[in-house]
Amino acid sequence: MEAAVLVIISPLLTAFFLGISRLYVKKIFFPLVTGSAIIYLYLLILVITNSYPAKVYSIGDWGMLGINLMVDPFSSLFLLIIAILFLPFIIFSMKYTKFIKHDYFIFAYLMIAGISGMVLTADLFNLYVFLEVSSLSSCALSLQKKTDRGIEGTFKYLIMSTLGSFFILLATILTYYLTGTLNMAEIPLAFEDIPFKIKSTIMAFFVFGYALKIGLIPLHAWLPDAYEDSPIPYNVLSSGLVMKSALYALIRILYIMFGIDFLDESGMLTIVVFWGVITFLIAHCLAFQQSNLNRLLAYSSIAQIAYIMIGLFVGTEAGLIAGSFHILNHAIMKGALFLVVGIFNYSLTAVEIEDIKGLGYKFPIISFTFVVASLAIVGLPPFNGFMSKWLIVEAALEADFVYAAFFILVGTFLSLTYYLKVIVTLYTKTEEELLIEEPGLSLKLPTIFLGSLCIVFGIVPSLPLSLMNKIPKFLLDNGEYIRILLGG
Amino acid sequence: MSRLNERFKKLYKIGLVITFAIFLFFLFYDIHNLDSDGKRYLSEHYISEGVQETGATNLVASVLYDYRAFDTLGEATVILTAATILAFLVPITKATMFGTTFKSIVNQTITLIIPFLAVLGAYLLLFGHLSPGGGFVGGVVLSVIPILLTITYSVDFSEYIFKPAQKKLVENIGAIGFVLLGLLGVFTGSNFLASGQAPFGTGSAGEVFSAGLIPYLNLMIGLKVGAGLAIIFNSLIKEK
Amino acid sequence: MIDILFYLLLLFLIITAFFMVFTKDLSNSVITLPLFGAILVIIFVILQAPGVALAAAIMTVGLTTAFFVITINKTEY
Amino acid sequence: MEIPYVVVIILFCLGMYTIITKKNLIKIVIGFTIVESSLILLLMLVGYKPDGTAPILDKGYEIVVDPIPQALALTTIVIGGSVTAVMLAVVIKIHKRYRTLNIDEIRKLRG
Amino acid sequence: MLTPGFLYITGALLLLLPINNKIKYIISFLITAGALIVTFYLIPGNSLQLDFLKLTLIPIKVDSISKLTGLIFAFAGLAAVIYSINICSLPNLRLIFVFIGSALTVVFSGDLFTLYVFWELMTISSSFLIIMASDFTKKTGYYYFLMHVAGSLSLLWGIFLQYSATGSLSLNAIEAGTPFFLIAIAVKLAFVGFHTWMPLVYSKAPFYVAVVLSIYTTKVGVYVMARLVSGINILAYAGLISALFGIVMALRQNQVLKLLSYSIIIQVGYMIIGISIGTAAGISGAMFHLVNHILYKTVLFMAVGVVIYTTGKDDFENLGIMRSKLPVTSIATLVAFLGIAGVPFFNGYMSKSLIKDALHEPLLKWGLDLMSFGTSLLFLKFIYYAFFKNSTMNLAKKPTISMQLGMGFLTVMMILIGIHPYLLENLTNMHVDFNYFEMKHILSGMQPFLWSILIFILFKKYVVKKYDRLLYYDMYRKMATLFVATGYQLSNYHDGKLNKYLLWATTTLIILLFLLMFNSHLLL
Repeated sequence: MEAAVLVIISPLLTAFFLGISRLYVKKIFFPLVTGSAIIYLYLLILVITNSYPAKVYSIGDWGMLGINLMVDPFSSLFLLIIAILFLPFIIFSMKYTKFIKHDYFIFAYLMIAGISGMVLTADLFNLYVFLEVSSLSSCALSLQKKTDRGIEGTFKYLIMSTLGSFFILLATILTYYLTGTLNMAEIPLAFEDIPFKIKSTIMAFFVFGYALKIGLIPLHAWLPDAYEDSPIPYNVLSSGLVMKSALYALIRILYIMFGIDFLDESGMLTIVVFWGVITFLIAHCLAFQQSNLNRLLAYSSIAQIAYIMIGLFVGTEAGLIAGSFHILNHAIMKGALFLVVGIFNYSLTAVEIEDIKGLGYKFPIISFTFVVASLAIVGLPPFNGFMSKWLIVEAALEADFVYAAFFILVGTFLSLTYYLKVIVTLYTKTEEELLIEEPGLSLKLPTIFLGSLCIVFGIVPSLPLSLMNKIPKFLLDNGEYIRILLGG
Repeated sequence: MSRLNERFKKLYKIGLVITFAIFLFFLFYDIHNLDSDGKRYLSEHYISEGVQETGATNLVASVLYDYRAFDTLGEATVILTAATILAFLVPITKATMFGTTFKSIVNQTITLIIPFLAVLGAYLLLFGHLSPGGGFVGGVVLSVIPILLTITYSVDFSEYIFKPAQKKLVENIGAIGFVLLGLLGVFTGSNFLASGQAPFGTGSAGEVFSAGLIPYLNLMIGLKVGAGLAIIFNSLIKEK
Repeated sequence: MIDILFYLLLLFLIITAFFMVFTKDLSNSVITLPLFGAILVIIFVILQAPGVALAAAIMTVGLTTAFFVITINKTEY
Repeated sequence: MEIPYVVVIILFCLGMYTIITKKNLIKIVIGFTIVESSLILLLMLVGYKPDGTAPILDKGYEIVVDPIPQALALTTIVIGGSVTAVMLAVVIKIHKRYRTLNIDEIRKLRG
Repeated sequence: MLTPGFLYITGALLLLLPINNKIKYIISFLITAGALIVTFYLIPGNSLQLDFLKLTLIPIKVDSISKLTGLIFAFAGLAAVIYSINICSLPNLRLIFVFIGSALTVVFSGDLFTLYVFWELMTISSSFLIIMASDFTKKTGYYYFLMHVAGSLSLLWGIFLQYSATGSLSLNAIEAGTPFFLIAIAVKLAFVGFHTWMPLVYSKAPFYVAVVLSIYTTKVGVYVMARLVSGINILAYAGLISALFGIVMALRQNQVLKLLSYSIIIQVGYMIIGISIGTAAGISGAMFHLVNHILYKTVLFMAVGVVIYTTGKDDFENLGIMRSKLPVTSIATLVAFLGIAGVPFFNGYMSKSLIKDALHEPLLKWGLDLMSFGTSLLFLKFIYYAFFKNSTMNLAKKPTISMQLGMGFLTVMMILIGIHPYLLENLTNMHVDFNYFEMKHILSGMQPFLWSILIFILFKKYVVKKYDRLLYYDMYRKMATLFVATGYQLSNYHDGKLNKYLLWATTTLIILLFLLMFNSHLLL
């Protein structure tokens, strides 16, 4: 299982080598980036295919004394998202980035390393460290354009995310204080005889810290600002992976460390489901007001994350599967949408909705991709978003969160209002002569790839669901996870 | 009216913070009453077995570079990220910071101090596994050398002595070296970043060439941190 | 003896922190930062953490303060 | 209840207060430094044992303070320093673009 | 098993290939004719099962009702595609194919999941048909899409309630969530109060789009109503109210297409009444009326389409061109008029008298007569403009042969059904014990028509009149304004002040701590 650690190491090494190549050997830049992306893809597939039964890799061979990496279906879901998004991201960015390329790719690789570290590690403090790696490099990526708005947005992002990190760190320290260990398998064992109030307060810190990074309303305000003037390919990874990785960490901590029983007992499930409903209703209202495409998509991301939260926190097996499926689907759909917006931005520097008027007739295939992805994200059949929303609603009804299920449908309607607004603008003819720089194949291909995945996963949802059906086994019953981690 | 509003806002904020403080107070009070000292089996293991297992007498170093070396890698990456961001933000044009020039006594003293700093840094780096200090501290001390040069002379001089590209190179080499040293464990049939468990031999505790990979890891981290902090500082100075 | 010193240091720590936050002049609060850090370092030494004390001494007291000074220098004219 | 923990609470809340009330960007960054220091102090206190010695075992000692929090503290210090540096760099950039450090005037992004 | 719906969707995929005009014709004809043949040879009782995730789906299940509906859908599809093939562009043709295909699949679907998916696909394809059709229809398409998605989400919620109550997705009887099913169906069949999309869309959209939409959209609603919520007696009165409302509104319109669309509301009222009776006779009457209505309403739409195509406008004045310049169209219009007015020996008569015979309540019977009277009065206005008023219009364009061909098909079918009303029964084995040519029925069928002629002659100046004030009230727009205003207020709070955002965050933290510390399940 060396591949697990290589998944974290190889992007790090690539980033370091890129740092050298930037100063001394500029020629190897292109083969280095693409080559390592392909190798990385291979490694990811290797790890994903071997993810069941779950495996443990002990760094430094220390067993329970040191840090362990663990590959289980839930983490391999995130590796799958990286595998799907990363190569399109690289190919797209190669053409898209008109600014300094080296730094951009260094940060991209660092961010991927941080996220894969977060996803794989089974150690609480290590999680914090990789969280810092990913969020700092994510800030760096959103800073790339160096415009006024970009810098302002990054500053807000930096402040908010650091505040969140401090709360996570506080909770981590307190956990160590209480249990004397940082291993995620030993903490739940030691947690058993800790009084309820202490546990719930620590949980509140964790939830607050990660919710700041996830962007639940009213902790969301930095998110659209950070998206507005950042490079658009980065937004793909940001909404697809950075937000989700914080969500991953939250799920890991709550389900493994505290356990589903405690979540139910403390009312956390009820709180998060209610929070999620509020979040997506407000986010839809706000998204309708936006005239900037990036902001619109950012608010839409907040809303979708809320759906995911509802799915994951209804606390049943079906809910976990549904939420995980929506994580994957949202990454794909939002990726396709952002890439389309990226192409428009690249070709005619369009950022406002008004700017894309009439492009539906100039870029038929790309616009069709946009339509498909936006209908998918709204949740209309026969696209993938519909499948996962169906599963979420079903799970919510099963777990007696009837109001949540009902409002998800209301939210679907609200989200249609603003996506349709964009689509109608896209297909409105205009007399203006547009200055067009023709997007090359390297821009179109990743977009179409993600767009077609929307349809494929909608018609054949059993394809990804075969991986996700094993997730509840490791989350709902933390005993399984603990046994494997301790036994390995 | 707006003044009243401001006053109310301020009171509200203070109220929030005080409520939070009360929460924290109760939390700590509860935790304190819990008496959880009996549970530290991990640290007890480190204390009782750590020296034999890793060969380093400085337990902090053995935790940082052996038991939890992966944390160190991650956190070295954070510095590298910060340094890269700073280097990325600096404009190409050069700017100096302080308008005042120092008297010659300052300059003379600096030249005298620098060798001492170098020796101190090297000591902290190389003896990190035996005494307080280690890669971070040594690296930070080393980074003070270019920083002092910058402060007393100028950015130009400092960058003439230590070229930015070289610093970047050293930083990246440090990071790559750390990873490669980690991979050494994989090549020798053990796991990633193995030093105590790897068949290198831990040596006898207390000697300079002991503790497996720890001194080398220390060295790498030291180079990395030193170069990284120097880059950060110089970039901030050059920022206009 | 060391206990009294320890508590005194804690008191100073809080005082410097409050001074740092509530003083009107920005330079004052930035210059208080190394003082704050230095007290913290001594506390670390008393708490038997020499390695951390060394690191904190250089990072917090030295470099971070320098960063702040540079920032003020760059922004206040 | 030991007094040092109260100090940690006070510092943490003071930092929070600074972050949410102060209008000056540099003050806000100072708030972050204070919060970070309080967390490091908390780590030290967590690891401390009465009458213990530093975890450097060149002679046999009976009681040794916990080395893990110290390792974590080192990591935290370095991460905190890096983040502070990045923040300050961005502050300088903001000042260059907006010619102000008042947080209420830095709001081109809204809606 | 080959199903007509999937045949159409395959056709849409085939049209994606780069093809020239000739192949386009061949493909369209093959697909549409093939679908008709396939539907004809479907055997009632057949079904197909499919496992999808944890659900067991029945994508096709044939019985006599669905076969009848499928047949008329396929037939009208053939006519409509032939009618519009020369006029509409290739992307629109694809969308039409998807639309017709999904409507056919809804008809043959055997479970709620398939029903919902293709119901939604109908909405999507028709909305894009409207949006893409021309530059004037963007807002209309937006409105249509939102309204129909609201309806289908209500259907989805009903399905969820039904699924969690019974654990099965079968189409049989609805036990839970009936109101939501009713809302969904009401939007689809333009029930009064949910009808606002209809006149808007049919008058703004290009005429060939209106033709295609008028065939399927409301009829699918009727079919699903017959399937899911038949036999709720109280709905019969609702249908009556809806129809009377339709008459009043239709009489006050100045545009032909709006008149036609309000008249759909009236005709749908008949079907609602028939279905709500719940007896076999009532339901089969409603289904036969569905068939007849598709035939004559499509012909009317097509005829108006020809007028619009040749003159470019859709005022009543322009209808006069029919008499002088368009012989085929005028014959078709006359036949359709006699059908819709319920004159004996034409097709509308058979189903109207069937429904009337199945009724037992005097109030409803009386209402039905009133509806027939209103309908014929309405179309007398139409006929008056077309044949009795002098007009000096000239042909701008000649109507294409394919348009007339499509219209002719349906006219022939109408005449056949009118002369031999047992044709439909024989076709699908839905036997109703009813003698159409009994004197009693013929008399009662004639009465409203004759009355309406009398009234029309007496009060001609009130009926044939240009109305300045059109009744129009739309509460959905008011609701939308509320939504937008809320969003505007909310977005005003995001004024870019980081302090404020941090304050929000801290408040959230405190609330979270309170909620968790005091274990507040019960609060939420």
